[in-house]
Amino acid sequence: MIIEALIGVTFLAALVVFVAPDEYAGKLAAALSALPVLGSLWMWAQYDASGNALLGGSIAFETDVVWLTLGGLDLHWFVGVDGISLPLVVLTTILTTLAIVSAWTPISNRESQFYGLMLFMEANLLGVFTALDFFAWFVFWEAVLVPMYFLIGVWGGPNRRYAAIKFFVYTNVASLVMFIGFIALVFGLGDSVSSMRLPEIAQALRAGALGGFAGLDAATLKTVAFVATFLGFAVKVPVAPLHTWLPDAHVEAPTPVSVMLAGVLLKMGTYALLRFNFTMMPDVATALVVPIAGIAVISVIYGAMLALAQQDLKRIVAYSSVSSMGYVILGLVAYTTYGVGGATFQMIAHGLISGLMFMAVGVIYNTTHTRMVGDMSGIADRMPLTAGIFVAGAFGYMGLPLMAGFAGEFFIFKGSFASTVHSAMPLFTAAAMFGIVIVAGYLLFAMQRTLFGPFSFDGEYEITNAPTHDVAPLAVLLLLVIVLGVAPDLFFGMIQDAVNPILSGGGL
Amino acid sequence: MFDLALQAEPAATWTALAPAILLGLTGLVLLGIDTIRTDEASNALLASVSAGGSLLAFGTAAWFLVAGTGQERTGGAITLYGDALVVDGMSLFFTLIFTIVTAMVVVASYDYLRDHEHRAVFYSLVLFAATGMTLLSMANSLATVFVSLELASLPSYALVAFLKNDKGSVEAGLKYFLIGAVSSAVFAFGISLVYAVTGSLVLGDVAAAVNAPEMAGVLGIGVLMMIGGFAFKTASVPFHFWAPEAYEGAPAPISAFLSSASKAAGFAVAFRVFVEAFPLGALPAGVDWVIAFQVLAVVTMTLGNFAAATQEKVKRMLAYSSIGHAGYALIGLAALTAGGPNGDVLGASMAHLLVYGFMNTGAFLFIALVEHWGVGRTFEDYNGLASTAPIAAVAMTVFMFSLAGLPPFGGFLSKYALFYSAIEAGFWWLAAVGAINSALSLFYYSRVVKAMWIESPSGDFEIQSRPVGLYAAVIFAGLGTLLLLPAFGPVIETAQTVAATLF
Amino acid sequence: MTTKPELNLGSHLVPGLAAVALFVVMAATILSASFPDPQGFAGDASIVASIGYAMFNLEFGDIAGESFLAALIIIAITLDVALDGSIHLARREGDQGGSSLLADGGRELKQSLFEEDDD
Amino acid sequence: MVPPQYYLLLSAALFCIGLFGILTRRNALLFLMSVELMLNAANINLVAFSNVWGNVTGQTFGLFMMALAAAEVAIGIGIILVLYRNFDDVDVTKATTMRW
Amino acid sequence: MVGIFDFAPAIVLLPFVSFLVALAVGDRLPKGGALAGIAATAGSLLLAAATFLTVAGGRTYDATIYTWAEGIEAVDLTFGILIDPLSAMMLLIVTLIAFLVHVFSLGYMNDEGEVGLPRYYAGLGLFTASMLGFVVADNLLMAFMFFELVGLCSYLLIGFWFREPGPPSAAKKAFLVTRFGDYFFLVGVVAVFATFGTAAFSGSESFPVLAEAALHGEATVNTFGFAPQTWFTIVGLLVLGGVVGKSAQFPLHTWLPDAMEGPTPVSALIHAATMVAAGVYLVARMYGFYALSPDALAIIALIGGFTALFAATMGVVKREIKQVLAYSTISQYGYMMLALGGGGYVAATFHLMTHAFFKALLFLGAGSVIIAMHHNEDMWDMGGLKEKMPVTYYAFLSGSLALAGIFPFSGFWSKDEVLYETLIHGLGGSPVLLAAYAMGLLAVFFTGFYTFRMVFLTFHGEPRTQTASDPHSVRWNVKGPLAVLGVLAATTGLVNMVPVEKLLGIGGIDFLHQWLDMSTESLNAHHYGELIPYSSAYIGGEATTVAIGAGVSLGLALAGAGLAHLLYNVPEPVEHTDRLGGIKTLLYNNYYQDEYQVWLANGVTRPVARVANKFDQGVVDGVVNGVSSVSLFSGSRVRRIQTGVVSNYAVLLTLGLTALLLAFGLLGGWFV
Repeated sequence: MIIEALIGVTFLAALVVFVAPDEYAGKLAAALSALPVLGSLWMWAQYDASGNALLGGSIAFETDVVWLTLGGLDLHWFVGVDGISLPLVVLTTILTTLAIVSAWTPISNRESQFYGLMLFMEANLLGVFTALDFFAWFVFWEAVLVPMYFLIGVWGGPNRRYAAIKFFVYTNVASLVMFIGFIALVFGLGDSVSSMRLPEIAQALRAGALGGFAGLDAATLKTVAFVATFLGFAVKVPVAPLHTWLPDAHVEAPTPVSVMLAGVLLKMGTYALLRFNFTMMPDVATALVVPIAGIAVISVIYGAMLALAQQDLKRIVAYSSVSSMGYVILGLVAYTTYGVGGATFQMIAHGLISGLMFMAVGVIYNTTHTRMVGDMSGIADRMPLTAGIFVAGAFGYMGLPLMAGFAGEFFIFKGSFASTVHSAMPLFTAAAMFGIVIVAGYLLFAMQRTLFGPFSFDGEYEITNAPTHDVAPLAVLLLLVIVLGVAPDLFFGMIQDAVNPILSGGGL
Repeated sequence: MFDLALQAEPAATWTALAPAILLGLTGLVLLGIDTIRTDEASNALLASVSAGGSLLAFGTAAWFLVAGTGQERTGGAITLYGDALVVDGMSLFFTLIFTIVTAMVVVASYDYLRDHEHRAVFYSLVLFAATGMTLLSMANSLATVFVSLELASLPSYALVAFLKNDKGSVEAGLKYFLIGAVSSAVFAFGISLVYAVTGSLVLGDVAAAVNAPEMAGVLGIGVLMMIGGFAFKTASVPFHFWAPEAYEGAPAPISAFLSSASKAAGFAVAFRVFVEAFPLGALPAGVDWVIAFQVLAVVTMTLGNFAAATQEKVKRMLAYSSIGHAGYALIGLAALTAGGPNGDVLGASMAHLLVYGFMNTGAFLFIALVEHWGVGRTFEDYNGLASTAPIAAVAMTVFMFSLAGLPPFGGFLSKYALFYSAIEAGFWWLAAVGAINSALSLFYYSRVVKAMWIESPSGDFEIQSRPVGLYAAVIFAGLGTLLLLPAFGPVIETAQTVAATLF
Repeated sequence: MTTKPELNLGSHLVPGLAAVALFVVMAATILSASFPDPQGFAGDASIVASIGYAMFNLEFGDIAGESFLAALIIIAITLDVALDGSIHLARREGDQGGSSLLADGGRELKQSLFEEDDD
Repeated sequence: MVPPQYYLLLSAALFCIGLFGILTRRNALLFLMSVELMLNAANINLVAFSNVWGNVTGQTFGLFMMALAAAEVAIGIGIILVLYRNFDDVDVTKATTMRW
Repeated sequence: MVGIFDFAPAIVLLPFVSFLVALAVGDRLPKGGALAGIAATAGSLLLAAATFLTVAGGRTYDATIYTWAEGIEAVDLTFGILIDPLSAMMLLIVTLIAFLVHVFSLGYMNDEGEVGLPRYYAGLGLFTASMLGFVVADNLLMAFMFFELVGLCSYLLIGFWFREPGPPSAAKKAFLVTRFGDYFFLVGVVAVFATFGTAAFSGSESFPVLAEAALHGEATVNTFGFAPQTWFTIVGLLVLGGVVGKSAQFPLHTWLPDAMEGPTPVSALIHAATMVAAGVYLVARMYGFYALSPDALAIIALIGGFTALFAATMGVVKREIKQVLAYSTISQYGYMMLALGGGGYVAATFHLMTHAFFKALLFLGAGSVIIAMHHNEDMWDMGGLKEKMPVTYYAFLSGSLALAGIFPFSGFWSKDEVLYETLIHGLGGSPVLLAAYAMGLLAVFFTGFYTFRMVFLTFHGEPRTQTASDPHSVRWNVKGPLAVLGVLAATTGLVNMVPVEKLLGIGGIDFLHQWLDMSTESLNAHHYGELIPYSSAYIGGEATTVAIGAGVSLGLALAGAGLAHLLYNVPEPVEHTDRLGGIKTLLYNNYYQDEYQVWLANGVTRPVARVANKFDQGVVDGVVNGVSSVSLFSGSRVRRIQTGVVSNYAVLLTLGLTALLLAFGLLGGWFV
């Protein structure tokens, strides 16, 4: 019941904050959001399950009741966590709290609505990561978009309307494609499944119970469904060339929202890819390894090249997310412990680091009211602490060892280089790895021009040290990034444990 | 001798008509009140009588549905008056839709009509129209179908044109009436052709005589013309032309009423007529009406959604979206197959209409609220409404997202059930077209949300009042839309069970 | 001052071609169908009486017919409602509903009918 | 006896004449009259096939149809009246404030 | 058993603690955290010395101390400590120099009133810790991780004066260029894991041992479809990418001269003992692997020889004292690479050690000069400092003699051995080595020239500016380290007097050979000697070859020094660079190496990025926006059907119905 409690408390908190007076909303939201943090940490401490939730492993904190019956396929309220989802739950709760604190400065109108929506989004995110019934999962999956739409649309920058609606429609269309693909798959399974529970579907699919549907034979159906779901999730990840909603959304979104968007929402895409495509249809994934790995490499390099061309700090970080997510795809398709496990770990790592970077950009923006690289220089002179954390975060992004990003990336590289799914995997890996050079290039250039050099700033704002509550979330994130970088086993153990059952289907 | 025939029915049976009778009586009572009170009758009294009557009818229908009246477990459908009427699960289910929509509409009208005369006429016409719809869902003979159709339609024409001094309302009434008249003529001609081929009007007898290959062509014309009549009622292509104008011009509660209840009534009768009178297995070649519905469904949902995407006025956008939703609901007929999971398909369509009844009524009632405030009609006029009326704006947001089929609202599940059942029946492409249209619809629905929440108000306007009735109705509809997500289980199960008995 | 409707041919008739097309399709269908021979009614049967019995769902008619009792009740209400609605619409706000219209012998209506039709 | 086809052809012709009127006439009252024609086309069928099938169902229904036509006209006239009051015209094509 | 090895982690952790202390409370400590750093490095030095002595007692140590990532059904990724003679020696060098640099910084930074001292000492502490971590690493992954941390620290310290435009740019360049090399290194690490399933340096399951076994067909490893020999060469070259970057070998040397923007003590640390040394140390660490691949060795030798010569030529025209030293660093590391490629494992290690001392000395000496010159680094503004700062002068001279390779200073011994090993192996049938040898030999001349040009311009002659005639005085904290290093630079060559041994037949004075032979079986010099694919040949006997080699190189060094003496050891030296003509421009511009790399970054990559951005905005996003525009457009068309004229509706309705009837009639056969 802890999961229900977690989600329920968060929903309640959202309601309470929504009707609270604007003056107290921020503090109240932060305090209330500490509850899910504690809950998720307790879950982490108490976690005792093993194996993959979808493939017959034991499921922690499980609840499974029938919700409604529809045409032979029951819909269940079925939640639980395994080693893949629990880290993401922890990430979600922590990042939300930090994002809420980081919103105190920039958000100055309609606060109660803002914080209410943040909490509402958190609740749905928790649902996404814990739901084990396709339907319940999909409800949460879609419900995340709604608060995000408002958060960008109401509190965003000048072009927020365009960005919000683009995000909203784009990701919804993607969800639809995915939904159709997956439902077709479920129909193809026919009587071999009796509900929409993901474990049941996954096991049936892996057992080869798929039949034909809609005039397609089983093999074609599986491929079509794989492609449809892949495309659907790829938009959320996002994978080039389906990424164009992301920079717009990030640039317009206020900092805390960018943090959530990059930190958690993108992970929904990769999480779903792992849960659905790579867990359920390893044979198709391995058959399509060349296009998938190719897309991953393109995302990495192309995203990094785009980041290199940007002048807006937020756009830089946004495009670099495309790049980082490319690694995840590469790791997933590798079908090795380190590849898939590393991809999962990278989700956490990137969540923390991109959150850190967006927050750091946000703190600078709060003071300077500009994010353009050319508009300022030598900021480190006036905001040494922020600049220091920015530098640390940037190096984290570049994959500095003993920070979480390196762990994730190295695991992925190690796993995908050694992958046996295709003889060209080492080449793909080596190509993708070149991203670590480009990422260093654009981040170092950006830092050199904004943070360092002689101080100059044209705006009328006075550049001083940021308030403590702006810097504190940064520091916490940095600490987490380092802790996870030094001791990845805090999560990596349970991740591997959950990932290993998936691998048996790879390399077929 | 007279009484003999009447008493041939068991005393208890005619009570199955109670919902319809209650509605009709309420209408008469309203007229009575109007007659007794020569001065303008109290708005509150009229509204509460109307709401009471429709809620009573709702309660009765719900009780019947739960108690199993007219359903298999209590001995099957109850037929009355020589098979002219039938009370079964489906009619009761649809009665639920009509009555609850009616209740919301009359409650909302309490505020809407505050400054108007002749309220009693308004309320009574609504109630009579609801009576006609209820009877429509029970009609088991083409004669009853036609008469009930007129009973539902004629008050609607008058209601649309109710604001006699408003050009929009009159124009809407005119167009509605003219297209309606043509459509009913077409429908009547269709009935006459069916009679020409089969020699009977009772649905069951028609079905028995329908397999006459040498007259297949004539029957085909008849069937297609009847489809035309239903298409008019449900605002489907190509008989949809009245809908945008009628919904736009009519008083907003009436738009809600028409686009929710009246549309559902059209579906109710179409379901029964086509399933009962023209069973798929027994038709001669060349009269495959399912294909016609498939074409209409695809064209209707596509046209409705595309046209809605570029509207400037919210109400007109909703009107087109209502056409789009007619297209979705048509899947209920378009995905039928001989021997397929027809109960599921039809039931899903019914469940969608129920959910639609809440969310669409709510949306139009929100517009009524906005019209009551005199804010304006275009998207721009809605700018910043959320800051002045957050509660209502939340409700409207729920309606919009639910109409678009987004979780976590009822509209998502009902659409899902609909598409799911279509796929189940093998019509995955219908579901795909529907799903694509759904995705497109998100764009224009979110424009409303965007205007309310994201845009800043263009000018200062004060909201003078918080009309109780409108608020109550809007919030009720919002809660209904929301609660139909977790409570969708019983709804869909009931719908599919009662639909299955038709086959 | 009698005015006769005059035959007015012109481009405004073009839409009527749709009706012609419909007729062509219907005629083609009808002509290619075959019908049973008419059974007719027995010579001594009272059609009017049968109709009357059918309206009240009584089984006494010579000629078979379906029950129209329900339709009869419904149509009663329908006519009632139509009256209700039309009176509401026809009533002029502020004076004794529609009496002036009735009092002028329909002149106003006629005027509007035929003068406007010429253009 | 007259073959049933002829009745059908007659009624179809009547129906289409009514429709023709609707399509070409812009006067609301003529519109109404045309609708009456179409309804009566249906009546021809009903009566004729009442004879063909040897039951009174068609004829009875024909009576109902007439009643309904009257009810429809009642409402129709009412609407045309308010149309005239608002647009000073009974031309159905004049009322085009709402479109697209 | 608690032995000294149990304290080995403390060698790494002590400086790390000083980093934390300086970072956290440095601004509240006296001297801005310097004392913490000095204490920590002193502690590390003592521990390193103790460790060294223990190793001298014949013990080695290899233990996993931390499992970074525990693989489930996969390999564990661990941190371990490998203490063998090589790492023990390196520990001693690094801790010693770090300690001296810390002390020196008191004079260079504190006494000069710099701000941001906590940041400085934190950086130094982390730098030291990272390098020590790298040195003790027992596997390639751990080595890589600390290698990267070293890169980070260099970034932080080179960019220490971030308020000026130069240092941040130089720091960025240093990190970026070395990152480019590290990319290959990382691919190499991953490839090693994929090939061998382990990245351990030592033990029977280490990857060099496995590779050797695989070559002999005694073990099977995943070679990705290549012949083992080819694959090992590829992997070796990939790792070499990191080495080339960090050790500033051609073509990734360009960052190093720019890195002179950092504080001079940092330069000393980077060049002598940490970052640049890391590359060479890495090759030495996994020499057992490289030794298996003749092609890799040949490439290493060529790179080394070429870099030695190439950098030395650039050094001859520089005006700033630190620039000269920078190019000399590149050149000297080229020698080490040459030695490694030429099969001279001990020689490379030897040169690494001597170079550490004399280069640290030279940098600290230069730092002392710079203090004296009020941070003016241009040698043409100096002159005549010999009298004003004798301690600095003599120490600097000691270092210069070592650098130039003048007998009997340390550099002579090590450089001689490098060249000797290359020569005999080249004579043994490897023309590539001979070519590399020739380049290395030629570089000796240039080394002698630029070293003494620097000495003469700085210290000799007359003061050429006001500052030079009245230099700032330096204190004990500057002189102390100089003195220590001066002695070491002069004497450390004595630990490995191979020529003496060979010529005079005195056995047992090749202490370094013996030292490095003490390592475990797969890591000792003897084993490497067997592995290398070279055979030796001599010019008329071993002693003769030694004598000829030493004589030639000493002669060249003296010739270079003598030329410098002629040209610059005059009271009023003038610039002779104009005599070089066009070559001068070429040399001043460092053979346009920077230009082409900057062009690659700014002239190629950025435009490509901009094009990608245009493509993204225009095409990729254009498609997205296009879809929505087309939808909206068709929507606006569709709604035009609704004309508002009810007659038109009737027409459309009729047409629709007719069309439906017609279609059904045709399909259903109604008309037949």
